[in-house]
Amino acid sequence: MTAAPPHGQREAPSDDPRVQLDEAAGVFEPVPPYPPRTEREAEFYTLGDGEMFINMGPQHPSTHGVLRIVLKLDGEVVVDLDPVLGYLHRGVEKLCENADYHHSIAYLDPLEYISSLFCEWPGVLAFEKLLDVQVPRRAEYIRVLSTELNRILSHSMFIGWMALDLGGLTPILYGLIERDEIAEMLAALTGQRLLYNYLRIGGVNGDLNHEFMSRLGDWMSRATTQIEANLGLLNENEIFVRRMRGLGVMDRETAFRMAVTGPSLRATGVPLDFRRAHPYSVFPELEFDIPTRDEGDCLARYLVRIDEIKQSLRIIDQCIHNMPDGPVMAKLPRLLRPRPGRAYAAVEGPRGQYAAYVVSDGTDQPFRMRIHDPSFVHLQSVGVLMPGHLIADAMAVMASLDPIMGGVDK
Amino acid sequence: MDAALKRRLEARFGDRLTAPVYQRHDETEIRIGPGDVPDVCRTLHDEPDFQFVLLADLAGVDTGSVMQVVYHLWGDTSPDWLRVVADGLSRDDPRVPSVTFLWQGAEWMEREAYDMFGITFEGNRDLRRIYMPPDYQSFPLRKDFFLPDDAARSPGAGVRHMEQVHAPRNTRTADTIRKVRA
Amino acid sequence: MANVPGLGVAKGMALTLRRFFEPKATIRYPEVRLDVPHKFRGRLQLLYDEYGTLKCETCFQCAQACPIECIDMGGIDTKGRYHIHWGAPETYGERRDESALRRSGRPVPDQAYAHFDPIHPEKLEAILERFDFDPKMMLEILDATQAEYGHLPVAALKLISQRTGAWYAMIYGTASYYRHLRFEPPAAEPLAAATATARAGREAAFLAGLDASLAGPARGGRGGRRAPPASRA
Amino acid sequence: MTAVARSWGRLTLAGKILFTVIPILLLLTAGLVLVVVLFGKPVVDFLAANLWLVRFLVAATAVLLMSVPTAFLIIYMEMKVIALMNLRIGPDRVGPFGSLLSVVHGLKVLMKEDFSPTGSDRLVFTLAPVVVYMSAVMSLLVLPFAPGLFGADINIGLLYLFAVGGLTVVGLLMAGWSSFNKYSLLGGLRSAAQVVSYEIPLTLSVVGLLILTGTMSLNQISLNQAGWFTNWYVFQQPLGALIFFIAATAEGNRTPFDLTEADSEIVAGFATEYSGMRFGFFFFAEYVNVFIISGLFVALFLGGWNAPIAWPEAWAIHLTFDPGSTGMGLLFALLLIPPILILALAAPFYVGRSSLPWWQALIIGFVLFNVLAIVVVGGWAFISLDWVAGLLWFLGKTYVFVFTFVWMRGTLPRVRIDQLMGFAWKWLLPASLLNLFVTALAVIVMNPR
Amino acid sequence: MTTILRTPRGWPAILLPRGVTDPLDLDEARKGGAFDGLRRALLDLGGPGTISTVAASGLRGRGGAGFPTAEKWRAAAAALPADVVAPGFGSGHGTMARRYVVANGYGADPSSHTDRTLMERNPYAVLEGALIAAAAIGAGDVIVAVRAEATEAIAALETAIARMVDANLAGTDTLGSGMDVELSVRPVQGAYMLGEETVLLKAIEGKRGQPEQRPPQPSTRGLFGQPTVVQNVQTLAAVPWIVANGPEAFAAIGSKASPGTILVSVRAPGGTGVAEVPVGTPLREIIALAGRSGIDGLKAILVGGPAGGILPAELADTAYEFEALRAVGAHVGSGSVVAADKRACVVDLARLLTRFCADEACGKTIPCRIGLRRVSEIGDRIATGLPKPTDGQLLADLSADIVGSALCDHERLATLPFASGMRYFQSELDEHILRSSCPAGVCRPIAVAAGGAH
Repeated sequence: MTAAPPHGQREAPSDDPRVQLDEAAGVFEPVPPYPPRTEREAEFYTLGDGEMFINMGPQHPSTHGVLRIVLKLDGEVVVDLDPVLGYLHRGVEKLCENADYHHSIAYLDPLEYISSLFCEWPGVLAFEKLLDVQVPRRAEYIRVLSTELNRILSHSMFIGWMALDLGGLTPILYGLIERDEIAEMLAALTGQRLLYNYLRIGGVNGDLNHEFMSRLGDWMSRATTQIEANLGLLNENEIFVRRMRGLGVMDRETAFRMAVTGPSLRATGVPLDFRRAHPYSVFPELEFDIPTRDEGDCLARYLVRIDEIKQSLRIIDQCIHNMPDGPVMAKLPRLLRPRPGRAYAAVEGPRGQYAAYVVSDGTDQPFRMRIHDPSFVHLQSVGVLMPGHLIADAMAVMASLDPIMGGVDK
Repeated sequence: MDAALKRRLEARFGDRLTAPVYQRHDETEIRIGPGDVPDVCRTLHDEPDFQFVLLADLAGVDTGSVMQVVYHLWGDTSPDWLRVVADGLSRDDPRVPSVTFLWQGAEWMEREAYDMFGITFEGNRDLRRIYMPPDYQSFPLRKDFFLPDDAARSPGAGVRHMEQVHAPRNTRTADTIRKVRA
Repeated sequence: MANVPGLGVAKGMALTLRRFFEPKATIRYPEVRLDVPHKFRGRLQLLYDEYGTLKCETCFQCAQACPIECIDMGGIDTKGRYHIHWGAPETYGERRDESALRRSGRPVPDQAYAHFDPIHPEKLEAILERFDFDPKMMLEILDATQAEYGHLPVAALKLISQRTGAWYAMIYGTASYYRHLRFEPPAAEPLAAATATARAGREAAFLAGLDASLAGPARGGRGGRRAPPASRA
Repeated sequence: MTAVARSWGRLTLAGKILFTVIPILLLLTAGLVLVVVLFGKPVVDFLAANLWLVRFLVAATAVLLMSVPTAFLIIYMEMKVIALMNLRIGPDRVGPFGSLLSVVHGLKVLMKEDFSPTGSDRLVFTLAPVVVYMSAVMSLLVLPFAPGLFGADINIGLLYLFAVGGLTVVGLLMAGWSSFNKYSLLGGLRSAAQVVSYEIPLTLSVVGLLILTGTMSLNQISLNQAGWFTNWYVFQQPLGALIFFIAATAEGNRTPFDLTEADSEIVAGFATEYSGMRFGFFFFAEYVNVFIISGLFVALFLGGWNAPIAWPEAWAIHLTFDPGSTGMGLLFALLLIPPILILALAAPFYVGRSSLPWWQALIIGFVLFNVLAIVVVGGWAFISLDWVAGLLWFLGKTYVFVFTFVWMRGTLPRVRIDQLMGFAWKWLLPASLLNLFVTALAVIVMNPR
Repeated sequence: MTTILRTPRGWPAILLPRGVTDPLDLDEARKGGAFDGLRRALLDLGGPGTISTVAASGLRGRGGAGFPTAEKWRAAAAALPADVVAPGFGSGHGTMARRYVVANGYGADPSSHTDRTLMERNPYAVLEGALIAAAAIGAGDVIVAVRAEATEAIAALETAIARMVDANLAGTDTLGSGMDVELSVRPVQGAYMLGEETVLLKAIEGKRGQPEQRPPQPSTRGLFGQPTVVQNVQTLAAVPWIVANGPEAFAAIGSKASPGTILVSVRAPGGTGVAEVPVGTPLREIIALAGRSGIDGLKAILVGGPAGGILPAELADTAYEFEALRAVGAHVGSGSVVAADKRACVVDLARLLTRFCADEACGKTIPCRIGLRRVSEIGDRIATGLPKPTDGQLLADLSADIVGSALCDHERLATLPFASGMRYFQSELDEHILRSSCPAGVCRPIAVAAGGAH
C-alpha cells in the first residue's frame, strides 16, 4: 500500500518519518497516515523502545474472515492490539429498515453464516412480540430442533477452527464432515444449505418432511460415537491441552465487565444460559443441563462447547420424541403492519446472546432494527485477553472466542 | 411483566423518570434524561435489589425528531429485560455520558452508535468510527440519510424507488435536485 | 487427561491411522452428483400449469421483490404483448457490481444502456426535466416519451430509471401494463402489428361482438366471435 | 538442374532429415573411434589413477538428480497420506492416483513469476534458497544407500552431516532477513533459535552410539549392524534413538515443531515473500531434509541397508551363473528367448479361446513375458547382487519413517515456541547427557582395559 | 356525443338538467342554481355539517358497489395523513400532509357512456361536488380522472375549471372561505381495470395498475399513502343538489334504501342512449325508455356491463337498485342495461362477456388470471359444441374459487354472466351441453352438428 493518504483533509505532513519510510521502501506500515483521532489511538500508535507493529489481516490465514488486527509486539509478545473492523460491513440494519418485515428476515440470515438460524430467531421473536402472534407449539418444537442442530454444526466447526489455529490439519476436516451431514439435513428441511431462510413470523416455512426425518434418525444413531471419536484426536492430546490450559484466563468479573455471554461466560463458572435464565420458545418443557467450567481459560471454553454439543443432542432427542401435531404457521394477514411499539428479544446462540431490538412505527417496515451480535462483543474482549501472550497464543485466544466476522461487521 | 420491579423502579428514582414505567410482554422500560445515565446505571448495577449486572445491548435510535440511546440490562433479580432509554438527545449535537466505567464491553457498542448516529459518548476513551472508513462524512443510520439506491448518480438522488410513499412535487425532491446539480 | 505422558498423542495417532483405512467422505464431483433435496430452494425454475402453458407471465413482480435485482425475464405476457428483457445474462456481474457501488453511494461508471440500440437522450432529458425527475409522474413521463419516440425503447426506459431513481423493473411493469404503451416501433414487425391491433381494437371488437351477438344469427360479422381461443401465455 | 538436385527434391521431409543426419553421425563416430585409438591409453590411465574423482563426480550428479524426484515422491506422499487420514481422497486427477500432481506442481513453480519485493536485499534474497537447497543435497552425499553405493565414505561422515545440516539455518536466516517483512523475520529468527538449540541434543544423542561404534563413518556404522536385527543400535540405544528422532523432527522443521512456517501464526514464516522457483527450492529442500533425517535414523539405529534377518549359510542360494561367461551365447539367447517365450505364452490363449484374434493373444503373451522377465532378472539381481537388496531394504526402512513424519503432520497440533525451547533445554538435553553417561559407564564396565 | 333519452316529465333531473343550451356557460349554470351548494357548504355548514347533511340524504356511491358516501368521507376526515401520525416516522420524510379527492370519471365499460356524458353535459356539478367533498374532508387536491379517449369530456372539464378559477369558485381562497384546493384533470387510459378505485389510484401514482389489498381502505390510506376519497362523478354531481335543496328533498326521490337518481346507458333493439332515472325504477320501464320494441320479444336483460348478470324476461320488473339486483344475481355495475331478444344466444353472450373479462384481468390474483381464462375456454367449448360432460360442475367450482380468492370487484363479479346464465337459462345451457344444439342457432358449429339447419 502506498503512502499517499486517501483522505482529503487529514493530510499527513510530508516530513512525517513514517511517510518518508513508506515512500522510500514502499512497504505497508500499519500506522494510519492521518493524525490520531483519540487519546487511545495516539498512545497505541506511539512505539516504546524494542516494540514493533505487525499488521495481521485482513488477509491472514487465521483471522476468521476479513478481520485486521494491528499488533504491537515486543519480540513475539503481544503488548497491545487495535482491531480494525468494517471490511465486511453491509449495513444490514439500514437494509432491514428499508425492507418489510418478512423481507428483513432474509437480511438477518447471512450475519453469521455458520449459525444462520440463530441470527433469524431473535428478529422473528421480536416481530412476533410486536404483532402479539401466538406461535403453534409444533412450530416452536421444530424451531428448537433445527436450531439445536445448527448449534451442533457451529460447535463442530469451532472445534475444527480451534485445532487449525493451533496447527492441526485434520480436525477441521472431521468437523467439516459433521457440518456437511447437518447441512444436508437442514437443506432437506429448509431448502438451503447455508442461509436457511426458514423461520417465519408466526411459525416456520414448511413442516418436517420424510427426507429430513430419515436423515436425522440416521445421523442421531451414530452422532455421539462419531463426535466422541473426533474429539479423541484433541481432548487428550498433550500438546493441545498444554497449549490451551491457563491461556487467556478470564474471571467472571471481567466477563461481566466485557458483557460476555454464552459459552465464554459459562467457562468462567457463571451458569447463565438464556434458555433457562430468560426462557423463550418451549425450552421450559425440555430438560438439559447448563455445562460450566471454573477455569475460564481457552481449554474451559473449548470443553464447555463440547459439553453443549451433548446437551444439544439430548434436546434434539426430546424434540423428536414429544413433537406435537398441528399447524406450523399462525394465521397472519398478508401485509404486516404492527402497532407502533418496541420489542426486544434475545436467544442463546452457540456464541452467546443473539438479540434484536425492533421499533415499529405502524408502517410495514421496521422503523429501527438493532441487531446485537455476540461475535462483535466478544471480539473486543480480545483486547483484554491477548496482551502478554505470544502471537501463537493470540491466535488461540481469538479462536477460543470463536468470532464470525460476518456478524462482527454487520 | 414484573410488577414488583416496576414498583421498585418507581420508588428508587421517581422523579428522574421522564415517562411512566412502560411494561409489555417481558420488557420493562424506563425513560430518563441523558444526564442521569451514569448514576442510574450505577444504581441498577450495584444496588442489591436491582443487580442488573449484564449489559445485554446498547443501541442508538433516531426517532426523526430526537435521538435516543437504549440500554438493555439483564439481572437475575427480575425475569424481565430492563430497557433504559436515555431520551431527548438533540439531533444536532447528541451527547450522553458513557457507561464504559461500568461495562468496559460497552466501548465498541458506543463506537458503533457514534459511527452510525453521531452520538457522542462523553468518557469513552476510544470514540472513533468503527465500521465506516475514517474519511467518511455522514452517519448512515440517521433517518435523514437515504439509502442511495439506484438513484445514486441521478438528479433524484435521495429519492427512493416508487415504493417510497410521499406526495408528488414535494419540496425535498426540488432541493435534492438543486443539491446534486450544484 | 492421560496420566501416562505421550498416551494422548499415541491415541490421536492411532485414530488417524484408523481413519487412514476407513472409507472416504469425498464425492468425486463431476462423476458423482448428489441429488438435491426435494425442498431445495436454490434453483430457479419456471412452472407450467396443468394445461402446459408457462405460469410465468413476466409480470416482473419477482424482479421487483428481488433485493439484489438479479432477476431478469423476457417473453409474452397475459396481454399477448412481447417483452423485451432488460439485460443480457452476461451483464449480471456488471449489474451486481453496479448495484453494490450504488448502495455504497460511490459514483458508478455509466454503462447503463450499452447493450441496446441507443437513442438520442436529449429529448428524453428534456421530458424528464419537465416532469422534475419525479417517479410519481411516471405515467406522464412514459406517455411523453412514447409521443416523442413513437414507442418506448429499452434505452429510454433505462435512462428514465437511471434519472428518476425508479427501479427499471417497476418502470417496465408499469409500461408493460398499460395497453396504449408499446415497446416496438409501430408495425415494425408482424408481431408488433398484431399486438398493436390487439391493443387498439379490443373494446371496439367487444362492442361489435356484443351487437352481433344481440343481432343473432341473421346478421353476419361472426368473424370476431369465431376466432379460435388464442392461448396467450 | 542436376539429377542430385532432382532426387533431393523428391525426398520427403523425413528422408531429407535422415540424409543429413546419418552422414554427420557417421563422421562423429569415426572421429571418436580415432580419438580413442590415438589417445585412449593416457585418458584411461588418468581415470584409473584417480578413480575417486570420477566416483565423486558421478555421485554428486546422481545425488543432485535424485533429490528432485525424491522431493516429488515425498510431496505426493504427504498430500495423499494426509488426505486419506482426513477422510479425503486427495490428488486423484493427474496421472494414476494423482501421482503426477507433485510433478505438475514443480512445473507450475517453474513457470510462476519470480519477483523480489520492494526494499528486499536482492542478493541475499536470491542466494538464500540456494544455500538451503545445497545444504540438503550435500548432506545426501554421505548417506550409505547400499553396500558400495554412497557418494563418499568419509570417516567423519556424521560430523559432516550435522555440519552441513546446520547450514540450513543460515539459509533460513538469510531468507527471513532479506525479505524485508516482519513475518519473514520472525520466521527466520524462530528457525535460528530452534535449530541451534536442537543441534545440541541431536548431537549428544548420537555420541553414545559413537562410543559403541567407535567410528563416525556412516558406512562403517551400517556395517557394524549386520546380521540379525538384534544387532541394530536402536536396541542398545533406545533413549538415544528417541531423543534423536524428536530432535531430528525439530531439526527438519516438521510438525509438531514446524514453527518456522506456522501458517496460522506467522503467515508462511521465512517463505512469506517467496514465490516461483525460489520458493520451490525451499519446498524441495524441506522434503529432501525429511528424506535425509529418515535415512540418517535408519543408517544409525535401524541397521542401514541390512536385512532384519541374516540368512544362515545353509539356506544361502549361490547362483553360479555369470552372464559374462556365456560370451557369444548370451547374444543368441537374447535374440532367441523372447520370441520363443512370447509365442509359447501366447499359444494357450490362442488355442483355448478361439474367439481371441491372434494379435491379441500375442499381446497377452508379450505382457506375460515381460512380467516373467522382470521377476526372473530382478530376483537374480536381488540374490546375487547385494547392493540391490541393500538399496531396497534401505529405501523401505527410510520411507517407513517418512510416512511416520507425514503421519505426525496429519495428526498433531503445533507446539508453542517457548514450550519448544523449554522441551529442548529442560528435557532433551539432560536426557541425552544421561544417555551418554549410561552408555559410557556400560562400555567401561563391559570391557575394561 | 351520445343521445340523451327523454324521460317522463315527472322524473327528477338532477344530474342532467333539462333544457341546458350550453353546459359550459357559467352564468347560465349559476342562474340554474349551481355553486349555491358550494357556498352553503363552505360558509354555512362547514366540514362536519356537510358530511352530516350528505349522511342525512342517504346518498350512496354510484360506482356500482353502492357504498354509503358519508361513511367514506367520515373515515377520510378522521384519518390523519401519514406524516401527522408520527413526525419523521415512516418513509414519507418531510412531506406536507394532504388528503385527496379523486373523481372517478373513467367509464371502464365500453358499452356504457354514463360518466363521460355527465362530464360533457354537466361539468360544473361534478367539479362543485368534488369541491364540496374536498371542503368536507379538508383535502388539498382534487383529481378528476378521465379516460384519455373522451376528449370532449376533458375539454369541457378544463374550460370549466378555467372559468371557475376566474370566478374564484376554485383555486386559492375559494369564495373567500380561505380554502385552497388544486383542481386537476388527469387523463388515464390503457386498461379496463382502471374502473376499480385502488387500481385508479395506482394509475395516478404512475404504477402498474393492479388492485391493492384492503383494508386499509383508500379512505384511510390511498393515493400516495394519504387519506383519499374516491367517488364516482355521478355521486359527486349529486352532492351540490343535496346541499342546496336539503337532504330531505333528496331522500324523497327514488327508493328508500338508496335515494336519488342514477344514469343508465340503455341498449335495446329499439335504440341506444343514456337516461337519468330514479333509483328503484323497474328494469321494464328503463328499457321502455329506448322504445317499446325493446320490451316485446324480450328474452334476457344484461345488467351491469361486461361483468354483469343476465336476467330472464320474467325478472324485468326488478327494481334497478343495489340490493334488489344483488338479490337476483346482477348488479348496477357500470350502469348499462342491455336488452336481448329471441335472436340472441345466452351462452354466446355470456362467453363473450367472460372472454372480455378474462382478457382484461390485471393478472395480480392467480385464480382470476388463470381461472377466468379457463372459464372462457369452457364457454368456448360449450359454444363450439365440444363440451365435456363435467363442464357444468367445473364451471361452478371455478367460479366459487375465483370469487373466494377475489382481491377486487372485477374478479368478484366477472363470473356473474355464466353464474346467472346457469341460474336462469339452465335449459338452454343443457341444450348446448347435452343435446349440443343452439336454440337461437347462433353458435354455428352446433348447427352443422344438428344437420345444417338454416
